[in-house]
Amino acid sequence: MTDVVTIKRVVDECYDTKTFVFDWEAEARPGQFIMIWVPGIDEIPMSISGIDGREKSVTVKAIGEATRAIHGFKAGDRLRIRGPYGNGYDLGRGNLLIVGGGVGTAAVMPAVTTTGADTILAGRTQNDIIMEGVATSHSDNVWIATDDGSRGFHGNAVQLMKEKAALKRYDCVIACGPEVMLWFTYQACKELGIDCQLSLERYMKCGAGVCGCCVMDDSRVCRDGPVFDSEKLAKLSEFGVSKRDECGRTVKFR
Amino acid sequence: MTDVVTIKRVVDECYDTKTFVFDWEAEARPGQFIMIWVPGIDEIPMSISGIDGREKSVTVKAIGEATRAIHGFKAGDRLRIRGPYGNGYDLGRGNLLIVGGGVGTAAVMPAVTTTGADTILAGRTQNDIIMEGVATSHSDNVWIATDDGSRGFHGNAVQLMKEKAALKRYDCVIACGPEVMLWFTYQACKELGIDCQLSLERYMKCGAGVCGCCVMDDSRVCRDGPVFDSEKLAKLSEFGVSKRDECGRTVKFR
Amino acid sequence: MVSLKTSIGGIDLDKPGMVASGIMDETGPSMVRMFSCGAGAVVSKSVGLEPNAGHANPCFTEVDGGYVNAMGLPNPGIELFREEMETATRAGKVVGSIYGAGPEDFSMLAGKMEDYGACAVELNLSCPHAKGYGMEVGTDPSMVKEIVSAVKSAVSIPVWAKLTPNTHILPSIGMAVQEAGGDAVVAINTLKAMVICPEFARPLLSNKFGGLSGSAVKPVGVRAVYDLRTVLDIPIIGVGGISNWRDAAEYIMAGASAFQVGSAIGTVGPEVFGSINEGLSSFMEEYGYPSIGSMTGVAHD
Amino acid sequence: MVSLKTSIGGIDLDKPGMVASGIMDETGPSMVRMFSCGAGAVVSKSVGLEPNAGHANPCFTEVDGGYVNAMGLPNPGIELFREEMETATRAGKVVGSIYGAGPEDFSMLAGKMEDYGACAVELNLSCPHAKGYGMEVGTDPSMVKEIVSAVKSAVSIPVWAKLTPNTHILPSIGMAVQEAGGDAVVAINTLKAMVICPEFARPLLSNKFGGLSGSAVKPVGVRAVYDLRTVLDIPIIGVGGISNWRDAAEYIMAGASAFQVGSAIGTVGPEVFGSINEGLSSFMEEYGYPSIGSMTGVAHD
Ligand SMILES: Cc1cc2nc3c(=O)[nH]c(=O)nc-3n(C[C@H](O)[C@H](O)[C@H](O)COP(=O)(O)OP(=O)(O)OC[C@H]3O[C@@H](n4cnc5c(N)ncnc54)[C@H](O)[C@@H]3O)c2cc1C
Ligand SMILES: Cc1cc2nc3c(=O)[nH]c(=O)nc-3n(C[C@H](O)[C@H](O)[C@H](O)COP(=O)(O)OP(=O)(O)OC[C@H]3O[C@@H](n4cnc5c(N)ncnc54)[C@H](O)[C@@H]3O)c2cc1C
Ligand SMILES: Cc1cc2nc3c(=O)[nH]c(=O)nc-3n(C[C@H](O)[C@H](O)[C@H](O)COP(=O)(O)O)c2cc1C
Ligand SMILES: Cc1cc2nc3c(=O)[nH]c(=O)nc-3n(C[C@H](O)[C@H](O)[C@H](O)COP(=O)(O)O)c2cc1C
Ligand code: FES
Ligand code: FES
Repeated sequence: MTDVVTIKRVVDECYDTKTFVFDWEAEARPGQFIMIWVPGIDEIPMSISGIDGREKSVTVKAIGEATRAIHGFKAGDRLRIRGPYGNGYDLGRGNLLIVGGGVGTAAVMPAVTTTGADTILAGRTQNDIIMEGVATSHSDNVWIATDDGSRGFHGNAVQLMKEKAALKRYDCVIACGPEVMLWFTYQACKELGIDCQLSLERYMKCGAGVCGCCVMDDSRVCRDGPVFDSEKLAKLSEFGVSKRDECGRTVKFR
Repeated sequence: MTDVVTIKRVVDECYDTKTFVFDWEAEARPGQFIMIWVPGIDEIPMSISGIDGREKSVTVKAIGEATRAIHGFKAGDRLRIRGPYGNGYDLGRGNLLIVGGGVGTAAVMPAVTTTGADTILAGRTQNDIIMEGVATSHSDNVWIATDDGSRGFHGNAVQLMKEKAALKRYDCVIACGPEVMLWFTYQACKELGIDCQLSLERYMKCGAGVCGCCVMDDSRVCRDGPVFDSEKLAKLSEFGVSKRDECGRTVKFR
Repeated sequence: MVSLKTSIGGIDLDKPGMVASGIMDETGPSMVRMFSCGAGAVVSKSVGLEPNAGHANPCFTEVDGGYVNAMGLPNPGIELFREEMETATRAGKVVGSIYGAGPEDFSMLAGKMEDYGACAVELNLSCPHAKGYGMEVGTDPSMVKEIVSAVKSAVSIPVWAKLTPNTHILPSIGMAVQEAGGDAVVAINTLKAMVICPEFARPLLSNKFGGLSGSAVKPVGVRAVYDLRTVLDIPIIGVGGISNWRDAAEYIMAGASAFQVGSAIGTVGPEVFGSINEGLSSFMEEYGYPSIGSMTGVAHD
Repeated sequence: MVSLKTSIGGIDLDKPGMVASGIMDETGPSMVRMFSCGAGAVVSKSVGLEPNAGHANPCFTEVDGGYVNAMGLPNPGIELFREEMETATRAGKVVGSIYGAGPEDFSMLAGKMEDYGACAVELNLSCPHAKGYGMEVGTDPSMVKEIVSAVKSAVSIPVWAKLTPNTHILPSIGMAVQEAGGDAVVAINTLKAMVICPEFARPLLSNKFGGLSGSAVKPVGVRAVYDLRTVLDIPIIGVGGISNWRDAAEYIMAGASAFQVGSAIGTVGPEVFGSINEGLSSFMEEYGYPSIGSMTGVAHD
C-alpha cells in the first residue's frame, strides 16, 4: 500500500535520533517496516517504531544524506510511504526477552509495547539509549547496558542478555541492532538453548519481495524477513559474514 | 465481477422457459441481473430469478438465437457470467404487492421469496404461468391471471392488481413484465395513489453503466435501474414511448 | 480562493474535467446529466458518417483494474446526431468526437459538428479496435498531418487530436498534429488488449480484440502526457484511469491543461466529477496552486 | 494423465512456467529456490558487460493492479555472474538474460552465458527505462535482426528475444527475430509508465520513467502473444500479469508454448508456481488437453 501521511509530532530521542509520528490506517505488526521517500534524494527502509491504533511512528538515526534530510521534517510535513512490509515478530513464543541495540531499539519497541516483556536497551554511551520512556511505561523490567558503562550495565547487550537469561527462564529472545550484535546474540541463544527472532538489514530497493536485491542465501530479507528465527538463521550462510551491494556483488563483512 | 459458474440443475418452467441453477459466491439483491455469454452468438442480460445463499438461478424464455442456445445447456455445463448489475428493489417500502407478467416473473421472484408478499402471476394462457411452485411455497397469497381465462382470473395482470388493491391496503407494487403491462401498472398505481417499483428493459451492451447505450432520458437502465419507482418513472419521457436501438437511434413503440 | 477554470487553446472551461468520448455521451439527455454532475465539458461519443451498430455483444468486460471494450464505435450517424447535440449544447460545452477513414470524412464530420454547436472537435485517431479507423490511421504521422490540416481548413472551431499510446512514436504523432495546426492533443485512448476465456478456449469479445481502460492504464497515460509535454507547445488533455483528484493532479502535473474521465463514470459513478473537483480545490488551496495553469507541467521542473 | 511438459524450440521443460527476468534471479541461491517452488526454468536477471548498480531509490512502487519499476538493470556484470550461474544451473534450467547496446555486446554476453551453462539466452530488447538499451534497440526491426543474427552465429544454444509491447510494429519486430534465425520470442516486457506524487509535484522514481507490470498488463500481453502467433512460426513465451492458472491458460491459448511469472512472485509469493501448475493440471484434465502443446493457440480456431 502506498500512502501520503502527515507528520503529527516529532520527538527528539537523542542527539542523532528523532521519532516521527503520523496517522496511518494500515494494519501493521511489530517488526514490520516501511519505505520512506525522501524526494530528490533517496527512498529508504525504516522500522515501524510505534503502533497505537492508527497512530504509527518511525525512529530515524541521522547517518547520511537521506536520514539527515528526514531530520529536517517538521509536524505538518508530508511523508510518502509504502508498506508495511516484512513478516514481523511472532510474539506468541512463550516468555520473551527483548533486546534493542542503538537505533535497532526502534524495530523492537512495538514488541515491547504489545507484550510488556522484559527489555534490554543498549547503546555505546548513555546518550545512545533511546525510547526508554516508552519501554518503562509498558514493561516492568527495563535494563540498560552501555559499552562505556556511563549508565546501567557496563558492557554490551549480549553480555547483559546472558546475565539476565541466567537468572530467569526465557523461551525466546527478540532482538534488533547491528549485525555483529545479532550474530553474538544468535550464538549466545544457541549456547543457552533458547530460541531467538532477530531482525536483519540488507540493502533494499523494492521492499516488496520482487527484485531480489536484499537476499541472504535464498531468503528475501524484505519479505521472508526481516525477522528470522534460530531455525532459519542456522541456514543463512551469509548471516554475519557477507552482504550484497547494489549491483548484487558479494561484500564480506571482514 | 466476472466468473465462470457450473450449472447444477436445469428446471423446465413451461414449454419455452427453463431455469438454470448454479452456485455463485457473489452477493446479489432481488431485482439485479447478470450478463451471460453465449459463446459465438451473443451476450445477453438475464434477471437473477433465485437467490438462496450462494445458489443463484436465471430463468430464460427461448425467443431468439441466444436464448435458444442457452436452452441447450445442461447440468455440468459452464456459464461465463458477469455482474450482478443494477440497483434492485427496495423491499422496505411497506406492504408490497408483487406482480410478474410472463418471463418478467423471473425478475420479481427473489422479491417474493425474500418477503413472502402477496403475488400475482400473469400470462397469456395457463401454459405461460411460471414459477408458481416457488411463489406458493413462500407467499400465502398467490393469484393467477390469464388473458384467455384458462386459469385463475380472466384478464391481464393490471386488471387483477387493481381488483386486489381495492380489497387490501398495499403501499407499493413491485412488477416486471412487458413494457406495455408496466406502463398500465404505473398508470393504475397513480390512480390508486400507491408507489410502484418497475423493472424495465433496454438494449444492453456493457451492463455496467459505462457505454450509455441503455439510457432512458438521462438514466442508465443497467445502473440507475433496472428498477425505477413512481417518482423516477414520472421523469422518464421515454417510458412506454420509445427506446434506443444498437446505434443509439430512437425507435418509437407505436 | 483557487480557481478550477482552465483553457485549452481557445476554449475556456469552468472546470477542468470532461467526460471522455464513449461514456454516457451518445444521447443528448445523458450528456446534459454529466454537466450537472460537475463535468466542465462533454466529449461526445465518436460519430461517423453512417449509423453504426458497433460490434456484437460481448463487447465489454471487467478486468483487474479496468475494462476491456470493443464497442466498435456504435453511433446513430452524423445526421441523426444533430438532435442529441442540440439538446446537449443547450446545457454546456460539447466537444464533437468524430471518426473517419481519411481527410474527407473527418472534414465533413467536423463541419457538421461545428454546425451543431460543438465548441471543438476531437479527432479519434486512436480507437484500437475498429478496422480502417482509429489507430490504424493514427500511427502514421503523415496521415495524421493530412487529416488535421484538412479539418483545420474545414472548420473554425479548435481541432483536437486524440492519440493512441500503442506506439513508440507517440511524440512524432504529437508533433504531426502540432505542425498541421492542431489546437490540442488528447492522450490516451485505450491500450490494445484481449481477454480469453479458458473454459471456452476463445477470445471473449465478439471482435476478439479490444481496448484496456481504467486505473490499470493510468501510469501509461501519465507517462504519455509527460512525454508529449517535453516536445509539444500546444495544450494537452490527459485521459486514462482518472478516478480521483490525485489521478487528475498527476496528469496536470505531467503537463495536461485539462483532463477527461471515462471508465470511472462506471466504477465510481457520474458523481466522480464532483468529488474530483472538490479534492482538487482543497489540494490546490493547501499547496498554493491558484489555478490549473499554475499546476500544469510542474513535474517537469 | 495430463502432462505439463513443454518444449520451446530445442528446450524441453518439465513445467511450463518460468521465472521472468528481474525477479528473484540475481543470485544463485535465489534461483535455486525458484526451482523448488515449481518453476520449470529460471530466466536470470538481465546481465550486462559491467557491474551496474541500477537506478537510485526510489526505483519501485505499487500501483493499482501492479508495480511500476525502474530498477535500471542492476547486475554484478557478466564476469561475476559466473558464480551465480554455476550455483543455479546445478539445480535446473537457467536461461541467461542479457542486455547490451549492440550486436557485439550481445554476442559476447551470450557466449559467456553459454559457457556458464545457460540452456538458452534471452535478449532483453525491451527494457523501457534504460537509456541506450532495451526497447531503444528493440523497436528497430533492422537492429533487432542484426543483433539476433550476430548472437545466433556466436552461440549454439537457442536464442530468445524478449520484445516490448510499447510499439505498433510488434509483429514486424517478431518477424525480424524469426528471419534472423531466433528460436523464440518472449512477450511482453513492461509498459512505459510514470507515477507522479502530487504532494511533491514530481515523478516518484529517481529515473522519472519506469515500466508497468502485474495484472494490469495482462490483457495487453495476451493480445501481444495472440498477434505474434498470427504471424510467427517460432515458439512464443508469454509473460505479463500471470498470477494464476487462468492467466497462464489465456497466454497458452493465445499462442504461448510456455510462460513466465514476474510480479506475482511478489504479490502472491514464490508458491505461485505450485498453484499455477496444480490449477493447470486439473483444468487440462477436465477439459481434455493432454499436453501444453495441445492447448497452445487454440483461441485462434
Ligand atoms: C528493514 C530495515 C529497517 C530499518 N529500520 C531503521 C530504523 O528504524 N531507524 C533507522 O534509523 N534506520 C533504520 N534502518 C537503516 C536505514 O534504512 C539507513 O540508516 C538509511 O537507509 C541510511 O540512509 P542515508 O541516506 O541516511 O545514509 P547513506 O549514507 O545513504 O547510507 C548509510 C548506510 O545505510 C544503509 N542503507 C542506505 N540505503 C539503504 C537501503 N535502501 N536499504 C537498506 N539499507 C540502506 C547502508 O548500510 C548504507 O551503507 C533500517 C534498515 C532496514 C533494512
Ligand atoms: C435487465 C434485463 C433483464 C432480463 N431478464 C430476463 C429474464 O430473466 N429472462 C428472460 O428470458 N429474458 C430476460 N431479459 C430479456 C433477454 O435479455 C432477451 O430475451 C434476450 O436478450 C433475447 O436474446 P435472443 O438472442 O434469444 O433473441 P434476439 O432475437 O437476439 O432478440 C430478441 C429481443 O430480445 C431483446 N434483446 C436482445 N439482446 C438484448 C440485449 N443485449 N439487451 C437487452 N435486450 C436484448 C431485444 O428486445 C430483442 O429484440 C432481460 C432483459 C433485460 C434488459
Ligand atoms: C466503453 C468505452 C467506449 C469508448 N468509446 C470511445 C469512443 O467512441 N471514442 C474515443 O475516442 N474513445 C473512446 N473510448 C476511450 C475513452 O474515451 C478513454 O480514452 C479511455 O477509456 C481511457 O480513459 P478511462 O481510463 O478514463 O476510461 C471508450 C472507452 C470505453 C471504456
Ligand atoms: C522489479 C522488476 C525487474 C525487472 N527486471 C527485468 C530485467 O532485468 N530484464 C527483463 O527482461 N525484464 C525485466 N522485468 C520485466 C519482467 O521480466 C516481465 O517482463 C514483466 O514484469 C511483466 O511480467 P509480470 O507482470 O509477470 O511481472 C522486470 C520486472 C520487474 C517488476
Ligand atoms: S528489496 Fe526487493 S526483494 Fe527485497
Ligand atoms: S448497458 Fe452500457 S450503460 Fe447500460
